Amino acid sequence: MGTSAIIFYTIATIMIVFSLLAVTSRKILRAAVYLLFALGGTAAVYFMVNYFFLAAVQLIVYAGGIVVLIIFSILLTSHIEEKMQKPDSWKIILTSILGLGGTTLCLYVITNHLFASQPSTGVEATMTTIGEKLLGYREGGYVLPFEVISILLLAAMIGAIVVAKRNKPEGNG
Amino acid sequence: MNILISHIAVPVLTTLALMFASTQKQVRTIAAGGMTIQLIQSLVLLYLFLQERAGGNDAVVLFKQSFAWYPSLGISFDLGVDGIAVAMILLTSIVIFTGIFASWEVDKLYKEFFISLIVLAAGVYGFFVSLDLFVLFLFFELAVIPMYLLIGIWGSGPKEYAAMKLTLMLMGGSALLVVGILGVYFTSDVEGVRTFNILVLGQHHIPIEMQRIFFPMLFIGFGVIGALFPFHTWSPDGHSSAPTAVSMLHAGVLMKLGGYGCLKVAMFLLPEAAQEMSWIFLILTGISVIYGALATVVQTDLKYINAYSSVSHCGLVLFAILMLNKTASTGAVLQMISHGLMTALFFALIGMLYSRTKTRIITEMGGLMKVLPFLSVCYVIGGLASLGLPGLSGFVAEMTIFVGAFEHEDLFHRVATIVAVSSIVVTAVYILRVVGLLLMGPVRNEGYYNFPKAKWFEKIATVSLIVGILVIGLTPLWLSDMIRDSLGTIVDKLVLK
Amino acid sequence: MVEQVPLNHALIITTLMFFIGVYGFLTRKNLITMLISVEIMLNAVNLNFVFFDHYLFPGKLEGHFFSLFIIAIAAAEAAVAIAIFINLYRNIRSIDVEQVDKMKY
Amino acid sequence: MEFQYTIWIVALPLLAFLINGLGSGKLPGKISGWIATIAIGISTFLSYQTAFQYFSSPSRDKIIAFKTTWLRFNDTLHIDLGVLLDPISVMMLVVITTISLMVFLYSQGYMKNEKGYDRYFAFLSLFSFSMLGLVVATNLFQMYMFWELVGVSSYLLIGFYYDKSSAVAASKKAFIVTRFADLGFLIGILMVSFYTGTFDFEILTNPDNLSFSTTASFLGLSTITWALLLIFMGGAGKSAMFPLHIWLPDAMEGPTPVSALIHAATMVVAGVFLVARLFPLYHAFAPTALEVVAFVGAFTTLFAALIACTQYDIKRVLAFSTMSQIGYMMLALGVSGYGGEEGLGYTASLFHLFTHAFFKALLFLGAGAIIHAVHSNDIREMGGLRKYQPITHLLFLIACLAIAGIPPFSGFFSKDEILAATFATHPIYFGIAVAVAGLTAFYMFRLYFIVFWGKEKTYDHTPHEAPTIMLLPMIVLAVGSVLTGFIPFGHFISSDGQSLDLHINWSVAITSVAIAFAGIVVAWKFYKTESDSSDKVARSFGSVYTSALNKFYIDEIYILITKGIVFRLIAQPLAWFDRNIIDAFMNLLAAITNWISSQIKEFQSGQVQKYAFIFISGVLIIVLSFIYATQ
Amino acid sequence: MSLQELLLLRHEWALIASVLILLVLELNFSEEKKSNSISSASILFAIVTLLGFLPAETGSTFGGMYVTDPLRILMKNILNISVLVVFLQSGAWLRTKNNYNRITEFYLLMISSVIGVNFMISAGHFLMFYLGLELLTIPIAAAASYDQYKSKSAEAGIKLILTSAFSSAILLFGLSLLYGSTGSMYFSEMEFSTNSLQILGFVFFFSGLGFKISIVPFHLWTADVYEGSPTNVTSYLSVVSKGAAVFVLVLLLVNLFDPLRQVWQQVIYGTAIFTMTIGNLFAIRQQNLKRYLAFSSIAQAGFILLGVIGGSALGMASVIYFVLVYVFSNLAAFGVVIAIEQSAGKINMKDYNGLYKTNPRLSLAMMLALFSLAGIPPLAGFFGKFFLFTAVAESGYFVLLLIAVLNAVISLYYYLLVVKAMFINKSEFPVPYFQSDYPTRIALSGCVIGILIIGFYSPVFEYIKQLCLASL
Repeated sequence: MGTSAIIFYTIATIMIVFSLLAVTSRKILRAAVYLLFALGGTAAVYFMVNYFFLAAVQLIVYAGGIVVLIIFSILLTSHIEEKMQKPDSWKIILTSILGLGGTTLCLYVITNHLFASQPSTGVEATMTTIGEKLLGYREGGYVLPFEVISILLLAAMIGAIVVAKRNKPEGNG
Repeated sequence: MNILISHIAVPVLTTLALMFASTQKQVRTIAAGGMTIQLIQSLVLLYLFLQERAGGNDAVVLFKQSFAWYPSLGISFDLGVDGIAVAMILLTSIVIFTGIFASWEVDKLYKEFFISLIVLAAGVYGFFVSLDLFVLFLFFELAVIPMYLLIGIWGSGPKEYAAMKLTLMLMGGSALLVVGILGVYFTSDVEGVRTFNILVLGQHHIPIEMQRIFFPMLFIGFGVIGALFPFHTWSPDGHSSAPTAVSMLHAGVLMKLGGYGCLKVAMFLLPEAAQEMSWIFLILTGISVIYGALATVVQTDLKYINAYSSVSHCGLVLFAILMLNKTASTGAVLQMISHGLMTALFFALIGMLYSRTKTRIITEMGGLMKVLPFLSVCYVIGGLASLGLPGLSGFVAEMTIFVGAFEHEDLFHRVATIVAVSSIVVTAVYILRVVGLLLMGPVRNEGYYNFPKAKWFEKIATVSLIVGILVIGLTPLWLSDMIRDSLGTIVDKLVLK
Repeated sequence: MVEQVPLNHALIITTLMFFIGVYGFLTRKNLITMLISVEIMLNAVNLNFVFFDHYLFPGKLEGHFFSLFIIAIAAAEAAVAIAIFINLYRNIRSIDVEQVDKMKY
Repeated sequence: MEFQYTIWIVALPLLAFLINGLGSGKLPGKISGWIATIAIGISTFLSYQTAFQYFSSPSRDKIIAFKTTWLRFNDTLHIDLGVLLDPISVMMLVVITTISLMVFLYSQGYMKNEKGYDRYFAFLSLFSFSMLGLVVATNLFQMYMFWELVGVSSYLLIGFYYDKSSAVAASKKAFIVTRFADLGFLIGILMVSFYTGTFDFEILTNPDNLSFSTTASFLGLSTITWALLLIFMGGAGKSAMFPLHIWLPDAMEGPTPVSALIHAATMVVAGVFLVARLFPLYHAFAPTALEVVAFVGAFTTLFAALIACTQYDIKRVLAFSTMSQIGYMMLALGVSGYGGEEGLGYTASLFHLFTHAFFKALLFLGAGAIIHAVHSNDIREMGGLRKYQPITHLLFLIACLAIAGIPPFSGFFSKDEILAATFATHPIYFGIAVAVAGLTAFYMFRLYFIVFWGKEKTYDHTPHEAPTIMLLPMIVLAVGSVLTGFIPFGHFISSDGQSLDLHINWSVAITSVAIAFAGIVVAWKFYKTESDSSDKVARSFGSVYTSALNKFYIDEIYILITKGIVFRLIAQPLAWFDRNIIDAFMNLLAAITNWISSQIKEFQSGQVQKYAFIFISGVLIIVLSFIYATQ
Repeated sequence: MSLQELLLLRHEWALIASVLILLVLELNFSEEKKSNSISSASILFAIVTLLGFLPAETGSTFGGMYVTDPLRILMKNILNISVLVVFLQSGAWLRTKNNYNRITEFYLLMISSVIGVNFMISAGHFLMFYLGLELLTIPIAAAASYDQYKSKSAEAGIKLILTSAFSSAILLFGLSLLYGSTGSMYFSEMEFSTNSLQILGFVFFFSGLGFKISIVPFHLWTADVYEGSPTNVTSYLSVVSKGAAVFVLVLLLVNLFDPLRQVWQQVIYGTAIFTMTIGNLFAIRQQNLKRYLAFSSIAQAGFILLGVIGGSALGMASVIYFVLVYVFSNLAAFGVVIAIEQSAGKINMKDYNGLYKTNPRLSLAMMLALFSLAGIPPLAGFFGKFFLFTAVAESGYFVLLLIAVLNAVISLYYYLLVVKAMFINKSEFPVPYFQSDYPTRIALSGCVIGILIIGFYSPVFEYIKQLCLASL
């Protein structure tokens, strides 16, 4: 087992553990922090496969954006000290069964599948390539999605503002 | 314009005109006028039809007209009538004509009432003139659905329940029809072209395994509206809650769609299965006949009496159709017409009596003959027709059925016929029971003497129906021959094996 | 990495992560923690895309870009979701998912 | 076609019916009576003309005077309407028109003050029309049609006093009982037509033309026997044969002239006519059926005679007497053979039918005159009427003598032939017939003595003689009752169309006359003056008497069967079943749907997590099912 | 990249342009004239809709990421019309005090969502599809919680955003697997064979789309979100969002997933039965009309699946045709519900008692709409349903057909309940007479006319069928 493998498995373990913690921790702020670690782990994996740009985006958008957003909203809506109630145990049991079953099923299918590898075309995920692809309009170019996502972000922005902003309180419920 | 198209157009135009009418008088005039025109053109149609036939035109259907509608699906607006359809159209015209007069005094939402009624009639006409299964089915449902409003809004008693039950059961039947129709459409082996045209489909063979699946669907689908046991229970509730004209039209015409459909769609398109399975349905219809009659004997509500007796009489229609021969089928059509007229007469009279006595329970009435002689005599005539008195239409129809059914080579069929024949006694029992309790005997109530006599529109309604009953009862030959000639294509397929 | 870690192992990790997210989504009572769970699920998907891209179809970068866009969308989604949470919080003073059941049956 | 005018015999009463029926209540005065009477008068004249013309030619062939196809079932089976003339139909034409004319005339007096005068004559004309149509029927189905019409007119006339509950009940009963019998008739027709392929009398009554390919049998009897038995059932219903007789006594609720016409002289003999009409068929194919006819006839004649001895309602006595006499006719038909002397029973039966029509109509009209005078039907309220109604008395006596079979009145001749016919074939039937002859004499004279002699009762109004318009028909009928016996009947009517000389069988005649006299004497002893001797005798018979008085409880049995079994045990449960099982089943489907709907509402719990749970479970289940399926 | 190629995206450009124009206009409207954007948005969108009907080039561009053909243009046009109707019906609601300051935003959100719809339909690449799907959903989630002071509205938003995030995560997981097994996300390059992984991926993907269409068991959000959202948004969700998802489903199944036909036919077979039945069973017991229409739309989705299952040209055509009919019927029904909600604030079935007495026209429109949904002739719904049934029968699934027709009967029951309330039941306090604003009336009459004539005017169906044949 090579170094990268060891690193990978370590990161993987970290991801899984922190993910688990994120969905089980009864302190809500901690959950957010655990999420941050899990996301960070992911970014590390991206680094390992040389997708630096993606890793950067992961860190900036996810860790820097979403998690901050989440923490911000937690602060707005919850008492940080308060421990969350434990979910009903039947819920945990049922969900665990479902989750385990689902995992088993998916893994059964995935691991039994023979993935066909395609020969590499040798394109490196350098910033230039990424930039060209992102703005390319031929096959393999992503300018159109890029365009669309800008609209999406605009719409999301408007939506978030409209929903969250209160004009004169009416008090008529 | 083709006379068949105008048969659909006149009701449609009448409804349109009604939408712009405002006063009750206008509404009545338009409705009555429209339906009078309709009646006249139905008579013209009959005349033209007989002329054509006399002139040697022996095409299966006459006055054919075809407009492509959904060519890619093989749906076209195909019109054409044979003798059976002509007879049924005439029946419809008479019943709707009299129905208008029988509901002359409707004063609640009268405009909507007449519109719904005429829409219903339009559906019926469309059903009878179409040769395309899709169009036929369209008109079938079109005829069924106004019933809901007609019963629900203008009905009496537990009307919402009755209307809902009737609509759902009939639609349940038509649900089976969809399956059956599509089954026929896809399994008929027409060279590469799919079509809904009945005549074309009739020329092609459908594999017997498929027939076995779709025949019961089509037969029961149509049978529900023809009050096939055990799917008849909508009929007592529906009829008893419906307003007069609706009961008339429904029992008089709409229930006939069932028999007509069974004959011209189910039996015609799926003859082998019809032969194989006829015994099952024969038992059911046999039960209908006897069971309906027996159940009538103990009813006390006039409308229930008529509803159950309709179950019995309409059972006889399906019974006759299942005998798979020309004579019995002729009888079936005759019975449809005869029962249509009779039952319309009954419901009209029940409505008229009810408007005076405010009750329909026969044990609460009595001696009406003395105070309402005209209506009572009409009732007696209706009753006599119903129990099959010679000279009235019921006799012609029933005897044709019995003779035809007894022609059957198979002993089972003949035994079944004997069982069905015995209904004539039970019929006599309940008819006489009603006549005895309701019309005869001492006058129950002094107040009865203040009843208004029969009004002119009531007379028009009843007399037209009685004239129909008498004409068929006295001179049945032309009608019977007309129907008989048209049955050739259908019955020949059934007999060949 | 390709030579040292088999694809299946990588996929086992993402699948596990995905179902951990599912588990979280189904059990957490707080709306925000549910959102966190969704992010974990999306993260697993991203990893999946990247792994497939890297292991099987290197160079076309389709998985890479897909992940990129998913991240962006996740951000947008989170923003709107949080806006709605706050709106809800203002209305019912709670973001407990079990109290979001005024409409049922 | 020289007989074409015969269609008018049938058509004229129909016209009268239409005029009176449509104009009911609008016709001025009593004109409707005259319209009807004139119509039937012309018919009568034409009937006599026909009879004269027909019988004056030596041939007794069947003549189709008129025929038109009315309804076609298939190429071979069709209902024709037409006029068939042969000896029996011509004879019936004469009988029916004559009696009708008399009754029409009589009714003008009898019904003068009744409401519904127009209606009465309309119905009466309808009846005459139907009856005439029945006898001239060219085929079984035409006969059945008119048979039904006859039944309906009878129903209408019995229920003439429709505001009287008893009349309504009686009319209903009459119709339903005969309808039940007609069911047999109809099935019989269906069976016959199935085997023979025709309804036509011309073919059916010529058995040589028929060949059956069937050997089918049922319960040991061939199907054709069953068919003919069923047809006889129809006849038995109309002719009030046991056990289908129960309607006849009740039918006396109708106006008395109606009873005279329908329930004594014409309609009730339709059954006899039917059997006579199909006699060749019966004889050739179903001797067993004929035996049944004979048995039923014999039983009914005795049975009815016994009951007649005990009744107190004048019209009921006559009604049971009618039953008894028709039983005679049936008996004679039943024992008859075919052709020559063998066919004596056939001739005798129709001969008795002929003579009976006159004297029974006379009896009824006489009874009508009496009822008209005393306003009661109960003979216990009558007595000594000979003083008040001398002419009626005389006429009634003639009729009584005629029915009792005292020579030289007509009844003697016809009854003698019947007795002779039974004597030659079945000694037991002969014994019964003789006994009935005695009983007949007894009960008729019982009636006669009680009414006209006996002790005078106090009457509300003094009884008076009937008006001329009523007496005149009675006189005509009395003349008929006296004279018709001398007609050489066998020359006109016989089973095979060959002329048959009727001789009086003196040994039989003497026996019967002696028995009849004995009956008269007993009646005279008992009833000439009021005494309790009759009661004593009655008591000595004990339960037999009580049973006879109660008409052997047949009515009660019927009520048990109809009300108790058919109504309560079949119809009511069926109606209940329909509402509570079948209908409830349809409602149950709806209820189940609703129930399921409310049961599964928990799925829509409002909990997002449960939704998601179901979502992901759904996905996994679908996948799992595929994985499972592909393994 | 030529101009011509860019013009292929005409629908999208027009929409994006209208977003920008609205933004600019918004800035120029004074505080008092905010409501002007209602009319300007409606007019703008009407223009966009009309533009869509101009003859257009077809083809694909952006390296196959964007595909357009006459069928897709037709779908977009159908949806554009529905959106226009929704816009016309929204005026009254937007003019209420609470929304006065956020009118333009509403239109912006809606139009963004429509842009998503358009890209989703025209997607030639799963990324485009996914982006379209999200663009469709996210603004609508915001719009669902537009009624800020109603906790139900917030609840609806929560339920929508959470479940849709969850479902899109699942969908993405499925897509990632499909990507792994085919090596591409371009539709034109993906090759399928029925192996377990692809089945797994497909089912995950299908669930995401099924979520949008409200296929059982992915439907549970529907009723709650429909009930809580502002009725105009509900109407949009039930018509546009669902319609778009159906269109995409048809396009993808028939073309892209054709090799997996065996699989998806079975999936749809099962889910169709459940969808129809469960939708009906729940609809029976609803009192709140929005909820009622939600379950009705679930049942309708089940019927739609009947057409999809055939996977033939006839099936496709029947689905598209049915959606067209459904659009008109449902929008008419919602139009009435909106009108009454705005004027009387009533939304329960019993509030409709005696409506015919006071508001005959509205009642008639409602009746026609419901009858059309129930498939009663001569309304368009009858034709739509019959053609769907024809498509099922064509594939030989007669048992499924039987279940479907029986469900149609059950559905008739609850549609009649509302008819009964309006026409038969009596009420002491019926909704008083009122007249809605012109746009609403125009929209409603348009829908009713559509319901009345589409069925009779057969070229509509024939045209669709022809396009479907060409697209196979």
